[in-house]
Amino acid sequence: MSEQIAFWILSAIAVLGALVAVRKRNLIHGVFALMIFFAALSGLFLLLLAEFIAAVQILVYIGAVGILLLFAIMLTERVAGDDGRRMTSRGWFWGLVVAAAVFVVLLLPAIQQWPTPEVTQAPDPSVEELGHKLMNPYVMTLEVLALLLTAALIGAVTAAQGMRKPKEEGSPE
Amino acid sequence: MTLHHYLILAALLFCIGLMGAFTRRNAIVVLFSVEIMLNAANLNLIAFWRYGDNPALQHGPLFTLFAIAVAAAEVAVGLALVIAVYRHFRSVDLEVMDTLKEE
Amino acid sequence: MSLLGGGIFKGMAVTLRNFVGSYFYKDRLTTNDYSWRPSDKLPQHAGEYPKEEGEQLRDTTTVTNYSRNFPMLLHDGSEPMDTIRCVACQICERECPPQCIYIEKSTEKKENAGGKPQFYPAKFDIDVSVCMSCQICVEVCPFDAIVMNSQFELSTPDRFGGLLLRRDDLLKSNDYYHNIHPEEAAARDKRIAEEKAAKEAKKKAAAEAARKKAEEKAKADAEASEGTPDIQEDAE
Amino acid sequence: MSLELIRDILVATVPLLLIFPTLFAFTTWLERKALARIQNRIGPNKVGVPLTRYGGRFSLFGLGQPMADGIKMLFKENIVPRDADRLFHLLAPILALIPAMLVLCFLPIDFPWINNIQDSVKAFMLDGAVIFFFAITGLNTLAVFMAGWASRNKYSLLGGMRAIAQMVSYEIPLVLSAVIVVMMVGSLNAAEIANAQAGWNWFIFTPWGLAAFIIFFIAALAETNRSPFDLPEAESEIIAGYFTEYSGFKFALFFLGEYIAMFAISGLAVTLFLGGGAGPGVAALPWLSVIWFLVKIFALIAVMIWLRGTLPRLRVDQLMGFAWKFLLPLSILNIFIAGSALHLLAGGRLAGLDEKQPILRQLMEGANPLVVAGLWIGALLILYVAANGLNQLSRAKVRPREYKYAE
Amino acid sequence: MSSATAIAPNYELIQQDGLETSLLEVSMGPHHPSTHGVFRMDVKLDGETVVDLQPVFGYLHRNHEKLAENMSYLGSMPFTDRLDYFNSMTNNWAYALAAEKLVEIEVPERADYLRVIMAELTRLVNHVSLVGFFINDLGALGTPLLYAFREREKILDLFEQASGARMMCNYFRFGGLRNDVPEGWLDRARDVVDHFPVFLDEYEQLLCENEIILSRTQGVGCLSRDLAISAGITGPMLRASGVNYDIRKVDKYSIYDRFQFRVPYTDGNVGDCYDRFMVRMLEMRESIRILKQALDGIGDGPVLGNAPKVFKPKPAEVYGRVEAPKGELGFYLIADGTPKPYRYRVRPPSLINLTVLRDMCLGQKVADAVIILGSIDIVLGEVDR
Repeated sequence: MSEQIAFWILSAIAVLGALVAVRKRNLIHGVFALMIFFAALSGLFLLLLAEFIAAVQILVYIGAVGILLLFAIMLTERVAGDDGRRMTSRGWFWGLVVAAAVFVVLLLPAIQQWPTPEVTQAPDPSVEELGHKLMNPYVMTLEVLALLLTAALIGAVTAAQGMRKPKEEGSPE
Repeated sequence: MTLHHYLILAALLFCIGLMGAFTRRNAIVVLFSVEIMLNAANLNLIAFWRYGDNPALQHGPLFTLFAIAVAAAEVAVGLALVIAVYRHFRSVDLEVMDTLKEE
Repeated sequence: MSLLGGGIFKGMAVTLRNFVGSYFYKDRLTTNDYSWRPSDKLPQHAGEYPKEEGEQLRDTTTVTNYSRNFPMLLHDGSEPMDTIRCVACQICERECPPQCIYIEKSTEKKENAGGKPQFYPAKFDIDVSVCMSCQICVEVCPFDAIVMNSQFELSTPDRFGGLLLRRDDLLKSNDYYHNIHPEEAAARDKRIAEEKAAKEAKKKAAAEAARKKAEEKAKADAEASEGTPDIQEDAE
Repeated sequence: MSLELIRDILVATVPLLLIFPTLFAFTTWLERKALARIQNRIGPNKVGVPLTRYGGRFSLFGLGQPMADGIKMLFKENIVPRDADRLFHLLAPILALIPAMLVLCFLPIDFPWINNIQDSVKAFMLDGAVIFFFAITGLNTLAVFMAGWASRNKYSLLGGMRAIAQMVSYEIPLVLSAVIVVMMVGSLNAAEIANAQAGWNWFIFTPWGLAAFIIFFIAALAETNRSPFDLPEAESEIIAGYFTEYSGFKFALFFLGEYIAMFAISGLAVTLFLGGGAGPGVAALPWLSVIWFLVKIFALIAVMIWLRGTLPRLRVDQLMGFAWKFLLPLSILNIFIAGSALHLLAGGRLAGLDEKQPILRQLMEGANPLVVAGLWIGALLILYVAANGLNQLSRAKVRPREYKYAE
Repeated sequence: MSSATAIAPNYELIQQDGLETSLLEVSMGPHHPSTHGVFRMDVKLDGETVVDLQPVFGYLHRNHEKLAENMSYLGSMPFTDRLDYFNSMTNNWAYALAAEKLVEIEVPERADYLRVIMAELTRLVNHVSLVGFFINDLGALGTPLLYAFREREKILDLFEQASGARMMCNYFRFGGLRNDVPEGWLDRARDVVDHFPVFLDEYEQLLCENEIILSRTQGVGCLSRDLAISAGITGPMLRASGVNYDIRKVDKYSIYDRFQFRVPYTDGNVGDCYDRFMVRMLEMRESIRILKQALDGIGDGPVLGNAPKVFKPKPAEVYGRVEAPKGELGFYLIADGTPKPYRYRVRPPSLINLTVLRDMCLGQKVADAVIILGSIDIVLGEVDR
C-alpha cells in the first residue's frame, strides 16, 4: 500500500518536473525542475530496490550534471537565465505530433498484456553483488567506460577552451 | 505495482523528453530533453530487472550504471559543444545555427 | 626545510595558549564583565568605572586629571549666578572651532564673587551635539571660568533641545570641579592665587608709584588692566 | 499504512530532529564562547533568568544566548530584494537544510530506542550508506547556488559560484579518502564500518587511515565552508557571499543547515576513522556508544572552531589548486599505498580470507611488530615526502627577500 | 558587454572568435566590510580577476583645509586629530611643527621628549592595529585584530591619562604640550613598553610563519621601486619597496638625532604585501627602542613654553612634516599677517599612497584587491579630509 502511494507521488513529481523542465522559459528554473525530476527518478529506483543506482543517480545527475548545466547556463545566457526570445521552434506542431505518436507506439505493447501478474521474487539489493559483477564479468566494460570518461573530459576541455592564449612562462597569475 | 506501471511512466517521460527536443529552440533545453529521455530508458531497465526473471544477475543495475556513465560523458561533451557554438554564434538558439543549410 | 604546515601549528599553539590563558590570567582579557551590574547602577561619569570584584583592576578607564567631555561654567560660591566667573567676554565663542558656543552679554553689570561689578552672560548655550570636546575654550579663557566636565551620560530622546545645554545647566561649583579633577583644579586654583597675588603686588606697587603722581588716575589704570584679559596682549 | 508503522517512523526520525537542532544551539554557544576565549574576550555570558530586580541572574555562562538569538531571528523582518526570484529565495534555505538533516539518518548512532522498531523503518541503514551520504551532501551545492542566484546580488552570485566550485572540487578528495576505509572493510554500510572498528581497531590507527583522516578532515572543512575555506561567505571580500541578502529566519535556516552539515560530516568522519561509537565502557553499557559518538563529533567540531579562530582564508585559485594539486594526488597515492600494503601483507593468503570480515584486520593479526612499524614509517614517509614535493610544486615562485636596516 | 579598455601589462584578455567574457562590475564600498572606511572601489571582474579598478573617495570630505583657513591657527589643532584618527598625536605634531616654524617658537626639552614618546606610541598603535586589520582582511576571524586591540588599548589608556581623550588627543600645542603628563605616567608607559615585545613575539609566532598568510601575501600587490618613487609613496610602503627614506632620519626633526634606531627596509626585489607587513612588524621593534631611550632620557621641566595662544604671524610660507606612521605627513601654511592662515594645505600620506592602488591590483584576484588595500594602510579621514 505504502509502496503504491510512493509510486504515484513520485511519478507525479517526475512527470511534472519533466514537463516544467521542458516548457519553462526561465532556464535556471528549468534546471531546478530537471533536478526535481532526477530526484523523483532516484526515489523510483529506490522503490525498485536498486539503491546503489539511486545513489549514483543523485550523485551523477543532481551533483554533477545539474551543476554542469547551471554552469553552462551561467556561461552562455546572462545571469538571469531568462531566454526572452521566442521559445518554440518553427516546426513545433509536427514535433508534438511525432512525440504523441511515439507515445502511442510505445504504449501499445504495454497495453496488450494489460493485467500483468504481480511479481513474486524480490531481487537481492546488495551492493556487494554488484561490485563483484563489475569486477568479474564486466571489468572490460568498466575499463572502456573509464577510457570514455577520460576522453570525454579531455574533449570537453578542448572544446570549451581556447578563450585565452597559453600564458607565457613565469608570468604571474 | 506491476511492471506496466513503470513502463507507462517511462514511456510518458520519454515522450515529454522527445517533445522538448522537438519543440524547443534553445540548445540547452534540448540537452535537458535528451537527459530526460535517457533517464526514462534507465527507469525501464531497472523496472525490467526488478520484475524480470533473473534479478540475481544484476544486469539491470549494471546496464543502468553504464548508461549513466555514458550519459555523464555525453552531457560534458554536449555542454562543451554548446559553449563552443555559443562562442561562435553568440546564441544558443538552434535555428540560428544553419550555416550548413542550403539557401 | 621547515615542517609542512609548521607555521599553522605554531599559530594554533598560540591561540590555544590564549584560550587557556584567558581563564587563568585576567590581564589577558580586554573586556570587563559588568553584566552583573543592574542598569540603574551603570556608570554616569568616566570615573565611576570598575573597582569591584570581578572587574579588572588594571583598567585605567578611570577619571584622570585631564579627562574631558563637555565644558561647564564655574562659580565659586553657593549661589551660582552671584559668583559666576564668566564675564561674557566672548573669547571662547570666537575661538571655538566648531562654533558651538552662543553667548549673550548682559546689558548691566553685576557684582561677581570678588565683589567687582562685571558683565555676566545673559545667555550661555553650548550645543553638545556639535561640541567636539577639544578644550580650546578652556585654554583661551582668561578668567578660568570655563573648564571641562567629565560627565558623559547625556543621551536624551530630545535631539535638539536636550542636547543644547543652557547656562544654568552648565554652571557647576568649584567644589564639584575639585571633586572630578582634583589635580587639575588644585593646579588651577594655585595659579589663580599666584596671579592674584602678583596682581595685587603689582597693583600695590602701581598704586604706590601712582600716589606720587596722581591718585585718581592710577586707580583708574589699575582697574582697566584688571578688566582687560591677558590674551589681548598676546593677540597683538 | 498501519499505525505501528507511523509510530515507528516517528520514533526513528523525531529524536533526530530534536537532538541535532538542540546540539546546534549548543554548538553556536560553544563556538561563540570558544572563539571569544581564543580572542581573550569573555563571550556571551549575560542571557539567563533574572532572579531579582537588582542583579542576580541565573545565567549559567550565557547558555540562554542561542535561545535569545533564535527568538531574535524569528522576529526579524524578512527582507527580499525587489528583483529577487522570490520562490527560489524562499526555497534555498529550506533546501540547504534538508540534505543536511537527511544524511544524519545514515550515521550509525545506536540510539537505544530504535532497536525495537520494524526493519523497514531501518531502511536508512542502507547497504550503500556511505555513497548515499556523499550523494546527498552534494545537494547542498544546489541550495547554495539557488541562494546566490535568486538574490540578484553580485556578491551573492560570486559566493554561489565559489561555493559550487569549491564543493565540487573537495568532494573528490573527500570520497577518495573514504575509499580507503571502504577498501579495508569491504563494505559501504556505515554500521558495518563502525562495527569493524570495535574496540580500539580504529582506522585512524593505521598509517593510511591516519593520512586519509587528515585529508578527509581538510576536505570536510571545505565542504562545510569552514575557515580557512570559508570563501563562499568570505566576509572581507564578498560581504557574506550567498546569504548576503538573507535576513531573519531564512538566515537562521542557512545557519542551521550549515551546522547540521558540520555534524553530519563530522559524524561520517567519526564513523569512518574514529571507530563510530566505540570507546571504553561500551561493552558493558551499550547506550554509552551514543555518548561516545557525540563526544567524538564534538571533538572534531572543537578542532574546527579552533582552526576558525586561528587561520585566515585561502584565495580562490589557491583553494582550487590545493584540492586538485595537493589533496587529490595525495589521496590517490594513499589508496595505492593502502592497496600495496594489503598485497604485501597478504601474499598468497588473500584467497583464503573470510569475506565477511574486515580484510586488513585479518591480515594484520599476528603480523610481526617490525613489519607493522616498517609499514607505519614507510607509508607515512612516502606520504610526507609526496606532500612536501607537491607543496614545493604548487607554491608560487617568490623571489627571496631580505630586510635591511639603515642606521 | 563592456570591454576591458585598460588592462595591466601582465594580464591579457585575448579575444578569439569574437568572444569576450562578460565582465562583472562590482561596486565595493562605501559600505563593505573591508573597505577601511567609506571608500569605494569600482571593480571590474573577469571571473574573480580584477581587470579594472577605480578608487572613488570623497564620502568623508569635511572641508578640512577651508575650515582651517577660516579659523585661528590654534583652532584647527583639534581638527587635525580627525585627519588620521588613528594617529592624532603625529597629526598634531606635524601641524605644531609647521606653526612653530612660522612663528619661531622654541619647544622645551621635556616637551620634545614627550612628543617623541607620544609619536612612537602612536606608531605602535597604528602598526599593530594595521596588522590586525590586514590579517582580518585576509579572513582571520578577528583573532589577531583583537590581540592587537588589547595592546592598543593599553597605549590608548596612556593617551587618555595624559590628554583626556583616547583617540582625539588634541594634546600638542604650539611650543610644547597642553599639559604635563600626570604623576606616575612615565612608569606606566615604561611598563607598557617593556611588555610590548612579549606581545610582539607572540604575534610574530602567530602570523609570520603561517603558510596561508605567506601564500596569500607573497607576490601579491607588488610595487616596484621606481613606481613607488615616482608616485611619491612614503612611509613603510616606500621602505617595503626598497627605498631607505625616513623623515626621522632625513630631517632629524625635534630630537630624533639623540636616539639610536634603525630603519628597516627591503632590498626592493618584490615590494609585495608581505614586505609591507614585515616592514611594519620590524618597525615596531625599532619604535620600542626609541621609546626606551626616550623614557630613560626624559628630564624635568616645563612642557609649554611662553608661546601665545593666538597670534598673528608675519607673512611667510612654511612646510612642516613628520614621519607619521603612514608616511610623510606635511602641513603647508601661508600666513598673510592675519590670525588666520591664508592657505592651509595637508599632504596626507594615505591619499598619496592610495594612488598606486590600481596599478597594484590589476590582474590580481578580487580577494587580493582587498588585502592590497589593507596593506596600503589608509584612513579615510585623511584621504578625504
